[in-house]
Formats: sequence, structure tokens, C-alpha cells
Amino acid sequence: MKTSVNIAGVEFQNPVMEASGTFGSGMEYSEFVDLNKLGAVVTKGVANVPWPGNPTPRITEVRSGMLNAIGLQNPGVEVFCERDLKFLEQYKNTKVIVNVCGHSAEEYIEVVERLANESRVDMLEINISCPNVKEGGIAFGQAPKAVEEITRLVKSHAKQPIVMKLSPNVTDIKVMAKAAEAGGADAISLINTLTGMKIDVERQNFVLANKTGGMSGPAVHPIAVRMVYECANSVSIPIIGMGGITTWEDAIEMMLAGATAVSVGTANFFNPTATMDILSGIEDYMVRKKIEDINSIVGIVK
Amino acid sequence: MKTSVNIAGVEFQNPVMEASGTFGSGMEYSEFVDLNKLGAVVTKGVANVPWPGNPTPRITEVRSGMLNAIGLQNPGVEVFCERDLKFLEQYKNTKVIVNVCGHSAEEYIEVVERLANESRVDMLEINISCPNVKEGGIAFGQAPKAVEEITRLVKSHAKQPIVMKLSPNVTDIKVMAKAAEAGGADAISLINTLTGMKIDVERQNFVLANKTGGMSGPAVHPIAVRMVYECANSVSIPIIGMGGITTWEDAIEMMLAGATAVSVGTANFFNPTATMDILSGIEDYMVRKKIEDINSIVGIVK
Amino acid sequence: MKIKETAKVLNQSKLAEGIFSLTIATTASEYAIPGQFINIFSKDASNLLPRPISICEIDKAAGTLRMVYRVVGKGTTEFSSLKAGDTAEIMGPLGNGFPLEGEKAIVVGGGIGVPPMLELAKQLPGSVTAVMGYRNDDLFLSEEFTDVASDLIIATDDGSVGVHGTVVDAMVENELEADVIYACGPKPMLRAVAQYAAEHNIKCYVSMEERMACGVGACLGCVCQSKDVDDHSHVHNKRVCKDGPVFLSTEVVL
Amino acid sequence: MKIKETAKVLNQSKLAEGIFSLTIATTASEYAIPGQFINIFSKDASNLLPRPISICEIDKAAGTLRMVYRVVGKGTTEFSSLKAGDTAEIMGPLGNGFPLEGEKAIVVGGGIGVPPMLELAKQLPGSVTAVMGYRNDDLFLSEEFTDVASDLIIATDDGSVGVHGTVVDAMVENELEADVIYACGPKPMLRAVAQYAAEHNIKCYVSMEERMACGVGACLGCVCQSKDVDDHSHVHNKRVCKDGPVFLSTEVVL
Ligand SMILES: Cc1cc2nc3c(=O)[nH]c(=O)nc-3n(C[C@H](O)[C@H](O)[C@H](O)COP(=O)(O)OP(=O)(O)OC[C@H]3O[C@@H](n4cnc5c(N)ncnc54)[C@H](O)[C@@H]3O)c2cc1C
Ligand SMILES: Cc1cc2nc3c(=O)[nH]c(=O)nc-3n(C[C@H](O)[C@H](O)[C@H](O)COP(=O)(O)OP(=O)(O)OC[C@H]3O[C@@H](n4cnc5c(N)ncnc54)[C@H](O)[C@@H]3O)c2cc1C
Ligand SMILES: Cc1cc2nc3c(=O)[nH]c(=O)nc-3n(C[C@H](O)[C@H](O)[C@H](O)COP(=O)(O)O)c2cc1C
Ligand SMILES: Cc1cc2nc3c(=O)[nH]c(=O)nc-3n(C[C@H](O)[C@H](O)[C@H](O)COP(=O)(O)O)c2cc1C
Ligand code: FES
Ligand code: FES
Repeated sequence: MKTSVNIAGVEFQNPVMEASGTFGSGMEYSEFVDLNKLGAVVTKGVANVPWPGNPTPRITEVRSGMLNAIGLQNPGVEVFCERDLKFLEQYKNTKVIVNVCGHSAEEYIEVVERLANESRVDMLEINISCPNVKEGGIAFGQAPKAVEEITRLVKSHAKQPIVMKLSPNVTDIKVMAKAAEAGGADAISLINTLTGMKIDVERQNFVLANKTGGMSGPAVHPIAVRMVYECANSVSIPIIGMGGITTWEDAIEMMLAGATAVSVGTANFFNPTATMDILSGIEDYMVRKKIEDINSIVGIVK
Repeated sequence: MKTSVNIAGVEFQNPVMEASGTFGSGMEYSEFVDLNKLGAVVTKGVANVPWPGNPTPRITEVRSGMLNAIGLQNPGVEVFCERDLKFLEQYKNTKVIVNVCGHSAEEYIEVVERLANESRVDMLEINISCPNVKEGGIAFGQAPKAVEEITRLVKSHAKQPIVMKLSPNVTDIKVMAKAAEAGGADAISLINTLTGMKIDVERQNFVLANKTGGMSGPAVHPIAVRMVYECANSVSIPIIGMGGITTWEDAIEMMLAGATAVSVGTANFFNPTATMDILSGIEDYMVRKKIEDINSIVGIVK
Repeated sequence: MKIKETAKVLNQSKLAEGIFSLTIATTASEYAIPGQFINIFSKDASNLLPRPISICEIDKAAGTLRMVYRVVGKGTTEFSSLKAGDTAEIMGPLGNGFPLEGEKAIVVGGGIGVPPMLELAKQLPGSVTAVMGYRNDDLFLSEEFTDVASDLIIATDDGSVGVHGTVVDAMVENELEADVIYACGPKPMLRAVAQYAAEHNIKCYVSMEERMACGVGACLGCVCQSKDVDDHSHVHNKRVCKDGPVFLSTEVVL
Repeated sequence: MKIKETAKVLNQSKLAEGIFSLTIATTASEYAIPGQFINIFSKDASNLLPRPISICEIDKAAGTLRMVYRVVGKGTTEFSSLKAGDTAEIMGPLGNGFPLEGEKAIVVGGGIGVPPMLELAKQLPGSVTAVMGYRNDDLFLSEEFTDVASDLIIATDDGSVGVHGTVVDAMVENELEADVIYACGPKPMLRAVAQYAAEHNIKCYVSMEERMACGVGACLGCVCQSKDVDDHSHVHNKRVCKDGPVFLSTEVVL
């Protein structure tokens, strides 16, 4: 039974990753999950310098989902290399995908160049879709021209394969996927969070200090599956699917729709072993359905 | 205590309506709800001729939501006038908003003209945002130019005030709201459903015959609140807010964000008295918060 | 008259692997007729939509309804843990139910289509031949038919009991004749029964199934195709929840 | 060591209007120290996020933890209906807990900040003055402090019992001195206690609260502002769930 998948030349032992920003760099969850069993650790977004993020409250629950407005708090790429990448050295079986954020093209490039010679970095995920920062982030991800340009620019500076992370807050995700492909992306990942809002009716004020937040969790899964499906049928680069994956069924659904690998985000918060539970669910499904190679189900529902 | 709201000259006794397509023309729910107590009955979409809709399955559940792909099945405007409008004659306290659909500008106009002299019709809601029909529907609702044009055209043929119903499947809802306003819309309503997909992992096939469906229910509420907020701060025409309203808190949240009235859709399916429960919740809130006039809370959270 | 209420669970028992029998006290029993169904709601707010379950027995004197169902997913799994004293949010009775006709009736149930036939068999005015199809020898409910039907014929897919084959194989083998046939079960079975009825010139009612949302005819989610343009829809669609679930086999496309 | 497990409910009782005491059997008790908290999960899948609740008492011998909480929303309403024999999905113990210091300690609890002080008072090595603030004469848990604290001072907002005013009013009135102060309660209270501590040159630990998602330090949802650049974040943020909830009053912005 073959569970390994190949994305842009990088071989992942299985298709199950966790989603950026929900797992730190793995340290905090290593008490619950043997990181060596993950397809990849996808790190929290890393910028050129430390970012303080947004004021609190940053988190609120919505039905079958949550809103977050962390605002990409991160210690900067220097600390990240010295601490987080060093920590990840010990997990040889697992690939490392570093999620990269920036306010400007220059900032993305600075991070990408700093990471170029870090051997522990197998792939870069370029976050052009964070709805929680004022500049950069989503601004790059909502116009096809901008997506193509930033992709081309980052690609020309990157040593590792690049995955462009797309925003679902768009009229036509296919156009964005094609723009990323045209810009030279090695793969795309989707979806980032959907912009939402919650108002406290007693206090008559926003629940989040940032007013809006990114919605994630099981509630967004049907939208994510639809978008992965649309992209899979529009581009020929591989897709890492995410958005509300909570059970192995959700993961298989995403793969049937066209994702080569899947990331698990919010589910970690209510089930710290979600990634492992999903992986074993996928394996059971393969046995039951007599699937020799997980790649054989990718995108077969058309 | 004043609960009545005025939209484009039409006085609604209270701000609680049900959402198009979830309540028929009220007949089926009249066993549970005194239609005379509703702010308005908003009818299922009506076309110039009968529409058969999509093949089944048309419905599936998703977490805290549902997908539907009814495909605007309706008996056509003639039958609608003779049967549904006649039925609604008896509910004098309630306003009637007729939801209008079409494959082309001509079809919208035909319906609007047929309804022009029907005195039971207080307002028209123009559905340019249904994701479940191949032509028309959402195609009109995803480009600002098209929104403005169809609005202008419909407005020039309509005798009743028109509400343009917007799609949430867009990059920037503010642009669409402004386009509707520029085209002469008397009000806007939002959100229609978000396009989603569900795949049956055992059958390895789409759950819905139509492949995709429109997502509604509590899961979409935070997105709807955000969009209502954005529109309220971009246009000066009134807004009818909808999307996942299930409790009175959801309704108040929508009004604080900027909706003058609210529509309750999917909630009717699991609570047939949802509209009435929400109305009495709003009244209790007004008493508790000493709100003399419900209009005084519209859009106050900025 | 339809009721939405919090019903009290009086009893739940397991009839076979994955098959449960649930009895609730509800005022909906006052209005119920055979072939109607009720909607049962999940207590988990993430499962929005009701689960339609046919009425298996009605006891108006006691004010109770009995449902028999198969555990297939989230909702039915939750319901299977209900115990006496618990509550269940329900709505019903829904749909039109079976017209009670004929001096000689055949009631045909396949698999989880068996339960609604029990109350029907009880209430039919004439003689009743019950033909029940099962996968294997897990013949849930079949014993209860011996008291209410004049004849009971069993068919099993694996041949472990009765006729080896489908309910229609059993009907052919027994050369069944009647004034009216009532059937509930999977679509291929309904299709075959309807064909048998047509060939033998017997009036035939079938109970249909479709994914539902409202359950009251408002959302147009649950339509089946009708042979003629339908009065309500003005297209070739009938609402299973409101115009059905029971249809004449000649009205609908099977 | 953190545990995620299905714990067994041993006992639940109502201490005052809307205030409940819940005792569960859990292996998390083996690792728990005062000031830590556990996450309790809702059984309703639409309520995704855990509810953080402080540990009020630890019984390592019995393998139990006790939590005392106020019903304020969906989760706590659900928890309040748990009965002996039920289960609860939990994760813990989480956070750093209080360092046990000093020969003379003051423990200060305000409202629903009272509960974590009980186990702390029990375990502190020196003498303990407990200062507890309530809204009114619903003095939940206060009796239990009489056994574990050397002194018990009560302050109420409405003056119905003890000092009329805040806990700090009570501290001022009693001219309290100590080596160390431990405080848990609403932010304005923490701020006032920290100021009292600073003025009297007493070391002060405060237990902070913030909206949480992961509870383990991964999501950066629950940060509070730190006075200096923090070692982990490299900005002026500390994670309440992981670096706290207990901080030196001088480390954080109150
Ligand atoms: C009129 C009618 C009468 C029925 N009577 C019975 C009965 O007496 N006994 C019995 O065991 N089953 C009956 N069913 C089928 C029963 O409704 C489904 O098995 C049940 O809804 C499954 O719910 P779940 O949550 O366990 O499954 P899930 O798959 O978790 O359900 C997810 C969603 O799909 C819907 N769904 C799933 N399967 C079906 C289905 N086969 N038909 C319609 N909706 C479905 C559910 O209602 C729910 O909205 C009947 C269906 C209809 C339409
Ligand atoms: C470290 C820590 C320790 C706590 N200890 C206790 C305790 O011992 N006793 C007690 O009664 N309460 C305690 N709280 C507060 C308690 O977590 C909230 O009252 C509870 O989560 C409310 O949940 P709910 O579902 O009833 O309310 P809802 O408002 O329905 O909750 C919705 C969401 O908001 C979150 N939330 C709501 N209020 C708070 C809050 N004040 N703090 C953090 N998150 C919140 C919930 O966790 C949930 O995700 C503590 C909070 C923290 C952070
Ligand atoms: C708390 C939180 C923080 C996140 N931080 C990042 C981030 O730093 N970079 C990024 O690209 N996506 C970030 N995301 C988005 C997730 O990676 C993922 O795309 C999204 O949450 C959808 O998946 P889910 O529903 O499984 O959580 C974050 C999401 C959450 C909930
Ligand atoms: C079954 C169903 C049918 C619908 N039909 C229509 C329709 O005919 N016209 C329309 O404008 N919107 C239609 N809608 C969209 C709703 O009016 C509403 O905009 C949407 O469902 C969001 O609200 P909710 O989450 O409260 O359901 C339909 C929605 C559902 C669930
Ligand atoms: S379920 Fe809504 S019409 Fe039948
Ligand atoms: S709750 Fe996630 S870091 Fe504290």
C-alpha cells in the first residue's frame, strides 16, 4: 500500500500535513503527535522580522467554526531558523514546509532568500491570502495580476519549490489558480480563511479587536472542497487541500476532489491527535476499498 | 416600542421576514406561523414560465449548514399570481416581497411587468445570485457592470420598489452593492448562498446531482454579518440581511452590522416557528436594553 | 394537523444488528395514519436537518408512535442511544399516508421498507398478504406480521429463509393476486413491484424516499418525477414530503 | 505531561445561583498543580473550542480534579447538566500554575477567580491570608477557605458581608503585609492588587484570562502583553495558555 505523494519533486511519506498557524512549528503538539509520522510540518507564517500581530481578543467561536485574527504574529525568520528549524532537525521522516508572509514583495523575498540554504526546509508556502493584516497578505491574493507577479518574483528567488496559498475570498478561484500557475508556482494550497465577523449583542461591539477574523473549521469544508475541485480542473500543478478537515472522510473528500495532499488546521484545537486519526482513517479506507496507491484516487470525482 | 421599519417607502410592521425559497409562499408554514405577524412574506423565486429545477438529490446536510441545488423550480408567474398571491390576500398586515428570477434580462422584465399591477406585491427582490442555475442567476451577480445594468433595466420596468439580492461568491461585496445602488436599486439584500460541494466517499461521487450546491444555515452567518457590515458602510440604500439567522441574537447582530430588516431561511427547516421566536427575542431585547425604536440600533456598531 | 414538539421516549429496543425500535409519547399520534412519517431532530446543533422516519405503529389510545429504523449515520446513531425517559424533538405526522382500500391487499416491504407496512396491515379493511424481503435471516419485525396479516411470505437475498430472491420473485412464485398492492423499499424493488402490478392489472401504491429539508412541502428539495405535469408544481415534479411519500405507481417515474 | 481523555464525572453540585462544582476522575490529576487549568469540550459538535476552567482542587490519591465555574454561555450550560456517571472530554493540566513561595502569603480571589485559590491555599508552605471578593452574599466556596487559610477576609460589592468594597479595599483596611501575593479575578482587580503589591514592595503573581483556541501555545490566540520582549515570541506578547496563566505582575501589562 503506497501512501506517499510527490509534490514538485518532494516526496511526502503520506498526504497528511497540518495547516499553517494551527500547529506552531510542531513543538507544542509533539506531546500528542509523533511529528515523524506526519507527511509534513507546515510552520506558522514567518516574516523577515518579528511581527507583534493584532490586539486581543484574537479568537472567537462561531457555529462549527472559529474566527481568528492573530495577525501573523511571529518571531521573525532569524529566530525561526535558529530555534524552530533546529528543533525540526530530529524528525527526519517528515518534510518541512515553511509558510512565508510579508507586507511587500521585498519582505517575502528577504525571507525566501534567508531560507534558501536551510537544508531542513523542503518547500515554501507563500501566504498571499491572510485576511488579518492590513497590508500585504490578502491584498496580493485577490487580483490575478498581483498573484502572477508575486509568484514569479518569489519563484525567481526561491531555492525550494514554492506553493502559493490562495484566498477563498474571491469571485473565481480558478482564475487565481491559473495566475499562480502562470507565474511559475510549483503547487497551490487552498483554502485560507474566509473573512467573517461576530458582534457581541450585549456589549454592542465587535467580538474581535480586529473587527473581522478569518473563519476556519468544519463549517468551511464544503466551500473548500468546491474550490479544490474547481482548481484541480483548471490547472495541472498539484494542490494541497485544506479547510475544515476534521475526519478522514473530509480528507478523502478533498483528495477525490483533486488534492494531492491535505492539511489539517482547526481540528487540532479540539482533537490534538486529529492528524494521526485522519491518517489511520485514510489507511483503513485504502484497505477496505482495495486502493493500492493513494495517488490513484486524486481527482477521480469529476 | 416601535418595531416597524421602512424600506423604500414600504412600511413593515417588524423587521422579521423569511428568506426566499425556504418558505414557499407561506402556505406550508401557515400551520406553524401566523403569517399576519411577519414583517413580510418573501416568496420563492418566480420566473416567466414554469421551471423544472434540477434533478435530485437536491439537498444535503453539511456541518451546521446545508447545501441545496433546487435550481429555482417554480410554477411560473401566471400560476403564482392566481394561486399564491390570491392566498396571500388574507394576510393584510404582512407585506409581500416577490423574488424574481430569470435566465436573461428579458425574462426578468417579463416577470416584473406581469407583477406591476398586482396590488398584493409590495416589493420585488431580484435574484441575481442563484448559484444553482446554469444561465442567468449568479452570472448577473458577479460582475459590477452586469449588476448595474440589470438593476437599471429592471428598475425602469418595475412599478414596485426593487431589492437587488447579492451573491456572497465575490471578491468584494462592496463593489456589487455600489453597482446596485448606481443602477437605481431601492435596497439590497444579502447574502444568497455560498457555493459548496459534498462528495460521498463511499460511492466516490457527488452527493448532489448538480455537483455543487448553495450553502446556507448557521455556518454562513459570520460571513453574512461581515458582508452586511461592509455594504452598510459603502451604500446608503437600506439592507435586508440574511444568512444563517437562527436565533434572535443572530438577527440583532445583523441589524447592529447595518441591516434594516432580516430574513430567516434555513432555520425554518429545523424550527418552523423560527421567525416568531426571533421576533419575540428581538422584542425582549428591546425591553431589556430600553430600545424605543428598533431603527435606532441599525448599523450602530462601526 | 402537524405537531412540532419535544416527545418523550417510552421505550427503545434493538431488533437486529443495527435495527432499532423506538416508541415515543407524542400528540402527533392523534393525527397519524399508516404510511406517514415523522421528522426526528438531532440534539447536536451541527446536524441541522431532520431525519425522516416512517411510522411503524400508531397507538392512539396510549398516545404513542413506534418507529423502526436502521443505523446508517450520525443522526440514527444518536437516536439509537435514546433511553426511556429521554426526550426527542420531533415533527409530524408528515406526508399523505396510504389510502386504505381493497378486499384483498398485498403489502410488500423490502429491508427498512418493512416497518411502515405493519400499521398498514393492521388497518387495511380486507385480507392482507404480507411479502417481506430481507438480506438474510435477520427477519426483524416479521413475527409481528403473523398477527396482522392473513399470509406472510418471506424472501431473502441469501436464501437463508423463505424464497431465495427478491420480493417479486416471491410474488411470482406464489402467483399472488389482489385488488391492491402497497409497497415500500428500495427503488429497484418498487420498480419491479410496480411492473408486477401493471402486468397483473393491480392498483399499486408505492412509498418513495428522497433527501429532505423542510418536510412540509416548502423547499422543493425532495421532489420525484411525476408522469404528468403536477398540479402544484406545474412541472413534472411531486414533493415526496407533502404530495407523497405514497404515490400511485402510475403517477411517478420509478 | 498533558492528557486528552474522556474523564468520568463523579459529582456535580450547585454552590450558588449559576455556580457549579464539578468533580471528575482523570489521570490529568497526577500532573496537576494549583493555578493550572483544564480544557473541557462540549458534546455538541457545533461548539468547537474547548472551555478553559481552572483547577479548584486536586486529589492525587483519589485521582480527581474539582472545578468550580459560572454558567455564562452554551458550554457552561451544557456542563452544568453533567451528572455522576456521565463523561466529559477534557485536556490538561494546562498552563504553568502558581509557584509555591513565601512564609506569609496573601491569596486574593475575585468572583469566579476564587476557585483556583483553594488548592493554592492548601499547598502553600507558609501562612495564608485569603481575601475573597464577591458581588453579594452568595459567598460560594468561602467556607472551604476557613479550613485551609490562616485568615479569611471577605469583601462584597454590595456590602452585605464583610468589607463593603473591593478586595483591595479590604487589603488596605486590614493593612495586609506578606512576602507574596497571588491573585485571580477580573482585570481591574488584578491591576489594583498589583499596584497594592508594588506599593508595599510585595512579590505578586496574577492569573490571566484570554480567549483560547489550542490551549497548548501553538495558535497564538491567547496572548497578553508583556513588558519586555518575550523569549518565545520575540515581541511583547506572552501566551496565557502556555507561558501563563500565572505571571509575575511586573512581567505583564495589566
Ligand atoms: C419518507 C421517508 C421515510 C423514511 N423511513 C425510514 C424508516 O422508517 N426507517 C429507516 O431506517 N429509515 C427511514 N428513512 C431513511 C432515513 O431518513 C435515513 O436513513 C436517515 O435520515 C439517515 O440519517 P443519519 O443521520 O443516520 O445519516 P446521515 O447520512 O448522517 O444523514 C445525513 C443527512 O442525509 C439525510 N439522509 C441520509 N440517508 C437518507 C435517506 N436514505 N433518505 C433520506 N434522507 C437521508 C439525513 O436525513 C440527513 O439530513 C426514511 C426516509 C424518508 C425520506
Ligand atoms: C485560564 C482560564 C481559566 C478559567 N477558569 C475559570 C473557572 O475556574 N471558572 C469559570 O467559571 N470560568 C473560568 N474561565 C472562563 C471560562 O473559560 C468561560 O466562562 C467559558 O469558556 C465560557 O464558555 P461558554 O460556552 O459557557 O460561553 P460562550 O460565551 O458560549 O463561549 C463561547 C466561546 O467563548 C469562549 N469564552 C467565553 N467567555 C470566556 C472567558 N471569560 N474567557 C475565555 N474564553 C471565553 C469560550 O471558551 C468559547 O470558546 C477561565 C478562563 C480562562 C482563560
Ligand atoms: C489560528 C490560526 C492561525 C493561522 N495562521 C496562518 C498563517 O500563519 N499562515 C497561513 O497561511 N494560514 C494560516 N491560517 C490558515 C490555516 O492554515 C488554514 O488555511 C485555514 O485555517 C483553513 O483550514 P482549517 O479549517 O482546517 O483550519 C491560520 C488559521 C488559524 C485558525
Ligand atoms: C432550499 C433553498 C431554496 C432557496 N431558494 C431561493 C430562491 O428561490 N431565490 C433566492 O433569491 N434565494 C433562495 N435561497 C437563498 C435564501 O433565500 C437565503 O439567501 C440563503 O439561504 C441564506 O439564508 P439562510 O442561511 O438563513 O438560509 C434558497 C435557499 C434555500 C436553502
Ligand atoms: S422536504 Fe421540503 S419540499 Fe419536501
Ligand atoms: S490558546 Fe493557542 S496559544 Fe494559547
